[in-house]
Amino acid sequence: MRNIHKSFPGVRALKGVDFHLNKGEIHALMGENGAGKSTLIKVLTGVYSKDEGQIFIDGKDKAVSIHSPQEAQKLGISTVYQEITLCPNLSVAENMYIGRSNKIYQNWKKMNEDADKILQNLDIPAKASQQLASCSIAVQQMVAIARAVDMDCKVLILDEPTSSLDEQEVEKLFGLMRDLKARGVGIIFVTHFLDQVYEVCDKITVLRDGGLVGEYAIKDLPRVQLVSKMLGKELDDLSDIKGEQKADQKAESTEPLFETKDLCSDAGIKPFDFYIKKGEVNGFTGLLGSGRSECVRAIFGADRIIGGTVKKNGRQVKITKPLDAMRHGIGYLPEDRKRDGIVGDLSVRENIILALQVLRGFFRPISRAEANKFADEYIKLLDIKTASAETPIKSLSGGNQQKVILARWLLTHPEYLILDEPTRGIDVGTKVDIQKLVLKLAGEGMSVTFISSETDEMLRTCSRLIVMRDRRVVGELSGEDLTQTKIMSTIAGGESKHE
Amino acid sequence: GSSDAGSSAATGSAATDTASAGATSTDASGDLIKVGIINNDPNESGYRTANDKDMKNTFTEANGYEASFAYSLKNDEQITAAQKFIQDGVDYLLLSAADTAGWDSVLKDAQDAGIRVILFDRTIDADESLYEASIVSDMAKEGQTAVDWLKSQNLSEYNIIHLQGVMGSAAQQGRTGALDDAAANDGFNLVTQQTAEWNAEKAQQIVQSVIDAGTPFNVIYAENDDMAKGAVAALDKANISHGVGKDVIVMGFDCNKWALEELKAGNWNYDGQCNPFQASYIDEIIKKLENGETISEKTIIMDEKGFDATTITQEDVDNYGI
Amino acid sequence: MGKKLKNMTDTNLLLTITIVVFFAMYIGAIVFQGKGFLKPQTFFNILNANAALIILSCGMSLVMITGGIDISVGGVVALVSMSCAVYLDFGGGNVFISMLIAVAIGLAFGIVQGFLVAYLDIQPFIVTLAGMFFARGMTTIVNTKPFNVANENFTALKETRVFVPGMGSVNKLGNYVNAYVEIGVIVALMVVIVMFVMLRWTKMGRSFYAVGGNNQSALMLGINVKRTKFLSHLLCGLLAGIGGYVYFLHVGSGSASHATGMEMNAIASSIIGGTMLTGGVGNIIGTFFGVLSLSTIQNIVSSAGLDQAWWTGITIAAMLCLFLVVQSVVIARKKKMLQK
Amino acid sequence: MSKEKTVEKQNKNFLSGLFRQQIFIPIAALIILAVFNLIADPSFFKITLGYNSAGDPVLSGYLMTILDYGSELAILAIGMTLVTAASGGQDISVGAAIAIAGSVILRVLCGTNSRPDTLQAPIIVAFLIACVVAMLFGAFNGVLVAYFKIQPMVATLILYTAGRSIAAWINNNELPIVSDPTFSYFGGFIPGIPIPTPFFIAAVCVLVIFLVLKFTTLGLYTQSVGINENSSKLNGLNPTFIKFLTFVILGLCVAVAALIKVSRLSSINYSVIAKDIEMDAILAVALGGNSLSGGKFNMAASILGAYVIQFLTTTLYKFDVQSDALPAYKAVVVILLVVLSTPKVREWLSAVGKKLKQSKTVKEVG
Ligand SMILES: Nc1ncnc2c1ncn2[C@@H]1O[C@H](COP(=O)(O)OP(=O)(O)OP(=O)(O)O)[C@@H](O)[C@H]1O
Ligand SMILES: Nc1ncnc2c1ncn2[C@@H]1O[C@H](COP(=O)(O)OP(=O)(O)OP(=O)(O)O)[C@@H](O)[C@H]1O
Ligand SMILES: [Mg+2]
Ligand SMILES: [Mg+2]
Repeated sequence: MRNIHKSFPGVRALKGVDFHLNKGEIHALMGENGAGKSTLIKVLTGVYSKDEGQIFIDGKDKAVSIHSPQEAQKLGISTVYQEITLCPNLSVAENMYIGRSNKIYQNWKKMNEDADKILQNLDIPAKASQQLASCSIAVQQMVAIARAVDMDCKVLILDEPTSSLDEQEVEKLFGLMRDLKARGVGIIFVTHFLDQVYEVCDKITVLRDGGLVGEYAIKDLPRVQLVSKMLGKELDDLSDIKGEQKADQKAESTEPLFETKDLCSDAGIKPFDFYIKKGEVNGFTGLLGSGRSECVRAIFGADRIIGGTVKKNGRQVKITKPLDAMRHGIGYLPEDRKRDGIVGDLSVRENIILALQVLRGFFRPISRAEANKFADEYIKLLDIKTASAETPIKSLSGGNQQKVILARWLLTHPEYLILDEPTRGIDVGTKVDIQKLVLKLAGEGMSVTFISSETDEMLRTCSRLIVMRDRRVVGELSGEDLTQTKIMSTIAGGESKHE
Repeated sequence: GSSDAGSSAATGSAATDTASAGATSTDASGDLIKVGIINNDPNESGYRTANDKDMKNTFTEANGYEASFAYSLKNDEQITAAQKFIQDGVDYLLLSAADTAGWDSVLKDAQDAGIRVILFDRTIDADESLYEASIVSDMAKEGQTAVDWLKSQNLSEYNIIHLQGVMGSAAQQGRTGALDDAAANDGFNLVTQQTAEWNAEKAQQIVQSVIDAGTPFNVIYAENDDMAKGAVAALDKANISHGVGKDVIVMGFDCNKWALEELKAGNWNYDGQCNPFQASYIDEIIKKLENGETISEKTIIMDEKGFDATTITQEDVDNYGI
Repeated sequence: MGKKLKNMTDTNLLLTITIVVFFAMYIGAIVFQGKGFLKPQTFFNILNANAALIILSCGMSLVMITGGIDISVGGVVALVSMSCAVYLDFGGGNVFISMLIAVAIGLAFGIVQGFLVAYLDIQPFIVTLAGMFFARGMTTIVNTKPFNVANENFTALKETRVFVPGMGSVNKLGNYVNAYVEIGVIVALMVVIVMFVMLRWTKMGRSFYAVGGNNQSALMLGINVKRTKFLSHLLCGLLAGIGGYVYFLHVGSGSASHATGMEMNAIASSIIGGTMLTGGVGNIIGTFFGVLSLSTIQNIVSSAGLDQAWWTGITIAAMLCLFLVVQSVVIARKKKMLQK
Repeated sequence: MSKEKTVEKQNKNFLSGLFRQQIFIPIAALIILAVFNLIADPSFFKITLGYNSAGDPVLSGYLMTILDYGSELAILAIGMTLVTAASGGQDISVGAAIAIAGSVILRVLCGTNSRPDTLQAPIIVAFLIACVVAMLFGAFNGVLVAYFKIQPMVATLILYTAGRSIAAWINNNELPIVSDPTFSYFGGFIPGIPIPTPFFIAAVCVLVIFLVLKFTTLGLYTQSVGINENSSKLNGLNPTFIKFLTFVILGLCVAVAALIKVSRLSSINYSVIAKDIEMDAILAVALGGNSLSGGKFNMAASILGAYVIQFLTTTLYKFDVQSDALPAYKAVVVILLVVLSTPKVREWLSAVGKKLKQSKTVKEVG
């Protein structure tokens, strides 16, 4: 397989990108948010049709034409797309097998058995006959991977498969990838985790702004260079951040801004106590599914509250629905961007002003001029890559959608901002930007709760961590205790410390 | 409500008990005669409302009947209702069919089950042996009377807007037939011939369209009062005078009270009667059948007139208006 | 019980509700109205009268599962009846060919509508609304007047009754009458079985669900979304043609006013049977019971002896309302449980 | 980067910009129909000033007829657009609801006597009561859809089934007739004003909705709820209430349309008044290029869509198409219009437009 060269229409095109993938190699495709990685993949798999360029497979002289994912599959290309693309109304097994062959007859019993076997091999906690919608995102992601891996393919494409997986699952995935590589399968791997790139990949192709920056062997491209290739500039030193964090500790002494007691929602978490001070950055940590999201959703009133109290500045307040929380100055960036965050068909501008508009009320619409001003301001501030403020948000790249949602909440100037996985699917540059932003906001007096699956990130930003296990708060760490190992041991239950 | 259900359950069991005793003994004990009445929806038109009221007033418990009603404007729903009545074991099935076609097999079922069928208001397209009697209006005659009246006006030319009822209904076929003949033989010119489906709004739009087109016309022949009313609304809007001695002759059918009043006021010219009061005839026939008499006439044609605006009296309005 | 509820898929849950409510209703009718509902023939008459509706609803469910809708089916039934009637009495008069005509009309509608929906990406509602207008208009163009078909072969077929062994009742005259169904019912049951098997067990069937669940995902899973949508409309059209002939066989006449509003009944039956208009959820057995439920409601109301005409409409609507609310409450409960 | 953008903008000429707009669809449809009529018979566009039977000036002609009879549909299209946007479904009970509201108006005006010589209540009172009743029925639909999460088309099937019966029940199945001439103004002409009143009523409704859309956030909220309920909720909106609200607004539209309808004939026929109008109202929304599965909408396009439908109906009447075969022709035209407006065909058209413009400029230069 060699020499792919194509360009893509729409707002911004892929400007003549070449890409080579050899048999039995794992090839990382890197770039900032909106660089065109997903687009390149979708062109390759026939989701989008290309304007120009050719695709060759198996070194043949004749270019193949791929018009649909079906044809791509037939040619031996199997894909896990960035946003989970499975059918929630079908069973797990059906999702794994549908669309893979044209046979009319299907032995369903055998299919379920096969699927169960695969699920078992990969340690995926799901039953073949279970409806997919009832699985968590992580499980769905694993099912998508299982499907792609199980196909007898020549090329495997993984577009940010690890963004919602925990470390063990990622390890399992890497094991799989190495197996496939040994069998001669070529793998394209897209991720924003640099560690992972250096752990499994052989080669790196870097894209920037729809253009090709270059293809490098992994050993020729040290981390710092890779980052600068992606961003087109040098990355600010991470040590800066640490310094800022120290400065941040001064907030500790003041009274809590928000305080909850025995708060409990119908989403199935155990009652929990929590507080946050003005200008403080804290975070929830724990394994996948440990209930971090449920906790913050409860604080925000996003699930039905079934018990407990919330105090603001020492006075009890009633938060039963998101609007109450917003009125009390809370903002919440949800973890599932596609389902809970974006309003797909609305423009970037409308998405940005939405929360502020709701706060202002039904009879006080934000004028067009004002809205444009806000939109332009935040597009610039967060460096959102979009053709214009009028572009529907759904046609932005994943990372840029995330920034729009962030802009939406920043625009309301909240006193307390909850960020649930704000860095999921975000490129390194922006990740650092967001972390810096969080600390800057905290410095200006905003309280922030920051949730991330990457412990590093939390250690860098948070001055206090709440540890969760099985939907229960099991401990709290701050100051000296903020280390990887301490967190791990708390999660494991070695030491639980209550106030 | 509940007492009704109770009594029907009682008669239900009585019917099954006596069933083995044979046909004639049913209800011989002086029980109520069970009739299943299938009618069109009474809010279809003033005619239908009057017809339904008449049926309700006649088939009461006081008169010795236990009546169940089913209403539908859809033929297939009516057929289903008929089948349900057959299963419920009514003694008589009274039927005003939405459509002339499609009734053969149901009526055969009824016959097999010993249920007698009497048609009212509308004829159907089925073998005569399948029903005991039919009490209907002669729609063709109604049409003929109206057309004869129109001829008698001796206009120098006849440019007619013809508003038809729902295509295929007995009333439409009869009332259209006469006018079609006249158009073929007497040089009547049909400016437009459209179905407004008994619907005043549609009639208004059709007439409006003719007015907009600027085609001259001097007669509106509407197959019921509602459509005539719609037509007149369009005329009024466009400053076209109508009624006795005016530019346009307006004709309607059914003799709704309000229509006859229009007639009396000279705003319309003619209204053909369509007699909705068939219940007493049916009652009479059932009584005869119960006494074992035979019916001499299978088809009873209702007595019907046509009214001219110049000769109508207040008495006519009161007596014939429905 | 709670656990069972939790593990059920939406499809199966809705199906269960429909079946339970149907039997509750029928037993209720027997208890409170007695009379005819005790006789097996009453039930078979419901089947006889609704064989066509069952077939149409199967097609409707299929399209709805794929996330579309087809409101042309009632019109197609009318057109099929009229065309076949005209052909039988004024044309060749060959019963077999009349069947072919019915199928051809249905297929033609299915293909054209499917093409417009799937390949030109026009909203199914508009396409099939136009289809309905077209079919209704064409029916009156073919022939305005309703008439009974006199063709003997056809009448013989129409009169054919399939007796149900062991079922029957004594009628007013004291004769034992064996319960029967019409040929249409056999056809309808066959359609139900074939469609059920197709949707439940074949790959094609599952791809209808996939497309309805999320057509973007289905596309990326390698399903030919366009072809699937096209097929769903094609099959729905075909079934409308077959259903049209079954209807024709039941009434034996052609008329422009045949099957008015039948598309609404088909949609309602599908939904009562647990098919979602939003796509991806549904079951043919449910649809079957949906038809039975709807017509049982109508039957109960029509034999209840209501004293004013308006109560008919109002009562049917009230029962429909009750049904839908029960359905919605159960689903909501299930969702709640799932969250825990 | 920004340079590229401006270049792109310059490249877009006005025509192709219009082609990409949603409102292009109904406008194109209107133009096509107008051109067709112009070629077939230019007298279609003739408008004459005459005097009606009461001696007041009236304008008449096909165009007036379109403005007149398209009004109820345009008013309904307003509500239907909002319902569609927020709930992703359609209300099929509007015809039946018009029967109810109309029946209420007549009931209030006529009291128990179905043919009074004088009005038993002022018209405005009757209208307001009808508004309340219609909004209550809208609320009923809204509750089923928003709170019970029943799919709109089925939820409204309930009222669709019961509505005309309820209307008959309200007036005890009598046929009230209003003889007061002022009542007929709403569906006819106000003395001295030669333009049909329904058009004014529709214009007022359109004005009101545009003011509402401009000075409230109704548009943003309904679209947001229609596109993504979850995220709307997390942004502090109450999707349930907003869906409910759109049904109530549609109820109000229904009451206004009912006033026009009953005023046209000063009477009512429960089983046929506003028959099948729900289909036309939905078609209007769709012809406006709005997605029937909810989300973004363009109000002006929907309203234009309503007039397109009336334009088409009037055209067909003009050519004396058999009225029961009329749906067949309507179907063909609708499909042609919709096919013409699909992206593929539109792209092709815009390419042709560009070429035409180029050749024109070349000519001008030469
Ligand atoms: N369907 C579409 N219509 C219009 N523009 C699109 C579409 N899909 C992608 N784009 C644009 O193409 C550019 C590349 O997007 P793409 O999704 O390929 O980025 P990416 O590299 O995968 O970013 P991320 O890391 O955030 O996923 C983005 O600017 C996006 O706005
Ligand atoms: N084994 C499981 N089976 C089904 N659903 C699960 C399972 N585990 C978790 N979930 C779902 O995942 C959610 C709990 O995860 P939650 O999002 O609270 O965890 P978290 O700690 O925020 O983790 P993350 O955000 O990283 O996924 C619940 O909504 C629950 O329904
Ligand atoms: Mg991407
Ligand atoms: Mg989470």
